[in-house]
Amino acid sequence: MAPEEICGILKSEFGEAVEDACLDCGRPYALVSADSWPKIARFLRDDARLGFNLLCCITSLDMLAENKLAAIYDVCRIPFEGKADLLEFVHEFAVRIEVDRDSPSIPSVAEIWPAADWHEREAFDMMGIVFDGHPDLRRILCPDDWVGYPLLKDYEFPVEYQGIPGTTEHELLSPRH
Amino acid sequence: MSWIENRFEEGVMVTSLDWAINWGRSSSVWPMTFGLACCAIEMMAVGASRFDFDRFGAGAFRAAPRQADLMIVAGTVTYKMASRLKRLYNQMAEPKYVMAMGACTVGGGPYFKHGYHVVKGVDLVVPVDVYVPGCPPRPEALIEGLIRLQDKIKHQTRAKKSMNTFREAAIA
Amino acid sequence: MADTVLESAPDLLMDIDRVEQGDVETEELLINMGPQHPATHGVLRLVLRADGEMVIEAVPHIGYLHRCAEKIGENLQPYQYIPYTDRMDYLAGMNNNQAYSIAVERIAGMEVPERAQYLRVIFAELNRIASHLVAFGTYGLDIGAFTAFLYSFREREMVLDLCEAACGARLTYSYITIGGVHDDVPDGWFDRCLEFLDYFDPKIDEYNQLLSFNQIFVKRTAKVGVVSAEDAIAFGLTGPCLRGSGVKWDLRKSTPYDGYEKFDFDIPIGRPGGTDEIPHSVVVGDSWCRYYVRLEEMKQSVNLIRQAIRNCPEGATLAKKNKTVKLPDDEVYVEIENPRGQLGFYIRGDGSSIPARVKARGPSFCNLSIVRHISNNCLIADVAAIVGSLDVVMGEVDR
Amino acid sequence: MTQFSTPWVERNKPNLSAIEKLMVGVAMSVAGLAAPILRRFPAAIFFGAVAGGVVGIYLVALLSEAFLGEYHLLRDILAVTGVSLFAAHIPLFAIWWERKVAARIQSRMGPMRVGGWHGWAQSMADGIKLIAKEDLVPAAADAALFRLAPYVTLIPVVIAFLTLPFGAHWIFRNMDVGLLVIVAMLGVEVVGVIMAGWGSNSKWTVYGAMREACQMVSYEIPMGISLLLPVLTIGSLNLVQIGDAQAGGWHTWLAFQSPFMFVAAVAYYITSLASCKRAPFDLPESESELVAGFLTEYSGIRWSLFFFAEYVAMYIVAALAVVLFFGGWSSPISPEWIPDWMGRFLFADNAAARAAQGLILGGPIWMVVKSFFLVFVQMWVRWTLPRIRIDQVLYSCIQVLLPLMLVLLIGQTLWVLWVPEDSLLAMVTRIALSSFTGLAGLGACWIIFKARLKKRALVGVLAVEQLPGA
Repeated sequence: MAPEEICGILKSEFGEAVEDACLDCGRPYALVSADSWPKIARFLRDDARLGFNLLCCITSLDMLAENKLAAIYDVCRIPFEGKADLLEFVHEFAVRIEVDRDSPSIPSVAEIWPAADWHEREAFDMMGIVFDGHPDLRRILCPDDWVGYPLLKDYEFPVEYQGIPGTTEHELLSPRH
Repeated sequence: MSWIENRFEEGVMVTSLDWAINWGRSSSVWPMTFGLACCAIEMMAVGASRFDFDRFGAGAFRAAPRQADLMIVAGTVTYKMASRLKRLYNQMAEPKYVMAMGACTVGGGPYFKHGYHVVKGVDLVVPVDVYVPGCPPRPEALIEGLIRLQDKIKHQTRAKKSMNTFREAAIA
Repeated sequence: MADTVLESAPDLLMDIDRVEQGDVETEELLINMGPQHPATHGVLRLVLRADGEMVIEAVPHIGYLHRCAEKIGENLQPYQYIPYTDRMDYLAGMNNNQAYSIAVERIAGMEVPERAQYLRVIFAELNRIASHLVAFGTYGLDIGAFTAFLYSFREREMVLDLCEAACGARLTYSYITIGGVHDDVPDGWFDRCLEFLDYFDPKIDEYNQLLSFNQIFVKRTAKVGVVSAEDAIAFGLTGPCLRGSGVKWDLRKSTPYDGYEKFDFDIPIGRPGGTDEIPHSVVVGDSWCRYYVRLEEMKQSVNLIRQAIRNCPEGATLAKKNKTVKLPDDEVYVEIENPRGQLGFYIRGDGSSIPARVKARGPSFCNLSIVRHISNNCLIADVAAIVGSLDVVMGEVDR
Repeated sequence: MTQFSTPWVERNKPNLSAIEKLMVGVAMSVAGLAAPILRRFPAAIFFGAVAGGVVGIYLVALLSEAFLGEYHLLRDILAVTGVSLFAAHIPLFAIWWERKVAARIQSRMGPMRVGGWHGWAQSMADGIKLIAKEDLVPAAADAALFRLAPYVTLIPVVIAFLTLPFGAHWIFRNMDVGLLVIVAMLGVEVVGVIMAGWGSNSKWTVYGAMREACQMVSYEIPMGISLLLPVLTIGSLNLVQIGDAQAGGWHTWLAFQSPFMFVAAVAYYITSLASCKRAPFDLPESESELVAGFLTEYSGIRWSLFFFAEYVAMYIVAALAVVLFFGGWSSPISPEWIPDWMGRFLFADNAAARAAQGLILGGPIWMVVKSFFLVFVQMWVRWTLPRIRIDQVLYSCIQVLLPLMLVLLIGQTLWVLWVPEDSLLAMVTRIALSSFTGLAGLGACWIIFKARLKKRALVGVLAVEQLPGA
């Protein structure tokens, strides 16, 4: 199924909630509002025409110039149990959600796709996006006492962590006066 | 240090004892299975058929730190791992040796500049005996590192050390 | 999952029922498995909640090898970033190079010469063999068969020799690069490769005799860690872990890249016990299936390399010798079939030569997330079997 | 001139009296003469000492038997010295051997450097290192249990040697309950393991100890029953009597006497693997699951004592299998097959003839060789098979082996009752089973021989030689 069709189905079903779409991008996506995202996600998974059963990836994006954070959900459909020819059912799509950089919060879809569990934790760890309703939203890669969200564009590197210096460059360790 | 270290006054002739113990220690350096990243694969290759660490008596990879003599830090040490690394080092029984394998453990390697979560050299965490550079080092380099370590062990002494012994070593 | 475990360890479950009736007072035990543990394949940490030998819950903790690959990606030019992709999934450097190169080629609109595509397929498949060999060997190690590990490394060294002849590196190749491959292969390399394939093909049957059909091995892995097809897709499992659950899904077939559509190969999937040579106690989606899919994939890879060598055309191997590539203000997400599953690269350009965002979707990251779900009510020894059968590489989980 | 002074301080010359000077001089000259030889020919000296010790013990034993028959104390001292020396050398040899066997199975070389020829001194280097290593007792451990456990493990297996015969007269105490003593001592060994696991106060070690306890209660019963079969056939618990009953050549070995005995021999071997914690039953120290099992917290000399115990126990269970099922110290050659011209010399009553008898008809050498062959099979199994899970160990021991052993016991009882030793059925069984085993052994030898010839084809050219240009 082509991205235009998928986007058409979403627009006809949810109307205003689908704010924008980019279909001639390198990767076609639909921009949806954060509030209606769980509904859309459930529709994407359960609808017979779409049936996106695999959540490939959640990419978090820092748009510093627009003061926004974005999360991009890549979904795709895997046919199984030999329902049809392999290539016929293949389609993939991306959904993009943009939130305010100061208070980033997106509803969690870990209930809908269990794969989202760790992806959302990673996005929280790296960018600080809070996923409401996530069962266990903790840091996943960095230690629990880590300061800051490393993949933000304005992140400052740590000078030391638990007594281990963050660099061995002489000038930075003992600045000249 | 273990129970036998520093039992003898300086000048007591312990060369034969030293020779025997150094021979034992250098001939049976048991590494700990402590693979962190890419270098761990090369460390496994060194233990495997073609390179065969066991030829040098160092093939008995021990999983428990208590029985290991050599900690080959094979791979990038991160801040999250650093405390565990230190703990494992403290759990090892004396005498213990550390080999920094690969560029990351020698000094941060390719992750030096932008790696906010990477320790810039394992010698910031535990003392290192032998550095083996490379990314990852070839198995031959690791074997060379082991032979260097064996040389180092062979020059240890059980007698109490003073500055003089260090001076002698420096001149020799 | 409980009923499948019931079949694998009936006696112990009966004991637990008795205990719950108040016969004996027991306490749960929290065990910290890892980050330094022989069965955790690097620096995975599992916190087990155990009742005696039974594991009630196994919670994976990751991040002990978080090497900031994504931060580095948005600070370096694409050509400079290629070596870092090697170090993500360090057992399959070629495939990682390929994924990133394809992503950059898509966003920058570059064409790859045909010979380069064939060489990419050859090296990607060689690396797949090398990676699956490590998976096979270390899985034997997890189950307690030491010798399989040595055999697999013996053959892996030969693959590494072939890669070394082409690019000079054993593990971190950076051979497949943006716009093709770095250099052409040396003279006589194809003959060497064919010689290796002739030697290697019968070795896979030897591995099967040694380990796959060993009764103890089958007893240890069959019906352990069963993942249904629905669960596998819901948790985002890909690669051999997904195919082990009986789903016929392979990006090389469904969305071919680098000319995979020109090759003729099968997708091995997990099959129930009793069919063909599969042992009777095996069910689709258990650890044994996931393991055996890898062995069958090695045969397919041998087949693919033979075809590629037969049909490889002459010509250029690199599109252009330009060391900077301008990335337009666009974004692209590319997934390819890595030995462990679908490795995805998201790249966003902003018109300069340095990408604004690089995101890698590690297949092991998703594969590992199912551990908590499938290692309930199994034995401690089964946790090692389950984690081993998922074949995670921590470099890619933590990136 | 000061800049030419040595940068180190001269050692003080000691002030010695004349007699002290003389003593130091003698000591220095002896050391000066001995040290170069010691360093240059360590292998020759070591093997010379071992060979000399063996020959010496053999000679003294012969002499003491001939001249000092009355003096039991002297004989006992000699025997204990010999047995403990032998027990001490088993691990020294077997650990090195195991590393070499493992290496050859895995197409490696194994230890090659230490001591020269094929790393023969590897275990000695390991031993010296382990003795000089820190003896670490964890702060949270139960120090008394922790320190005691290695000895509780080691001493019983050494005690088991006291009733283990090496030959009809080569036994320290020929007791009527010899078999029971050995089985009991092997059982006590387990207590040490459990003490070690509990005393270490670590979760992994407790798991190792509990697994050992589970394993012990499951394998000890089938093992005990399998030992009953030869006992009820011969009618004695005395190991010398059991061994002597099989001295009539290859076909008179107990394992070939009835189908029940043959199966019992195999079953005993399987349970003996479980008894000395060898793969595939090495659950108490399973490396991929429990780090190092009950040994996790041990370091240095105490850890090596556990290994001593393990390897000695390996030898003991193998030797027990040899005595009970595989002819003990007798060779496969029956005395009846010796031709007259040879028998005239062989059965003469002098020292040379007795030595020749020991070589041809049976003696301690045969016992040791056969036992080490079974130890070799244990190693072979270890480096081939994966590890069984704990519930499968319990299942196989209690639900498979135990009923099987009971059936075998009843079957053997009836066989002894109803089938006389010289009946046709007994003869046919004996010949069939012994020739089957013999042919299997010859076949294995043939495969090994062919494999050596076809090394390149089997392992592959690429594994044997490097590629051209590689």
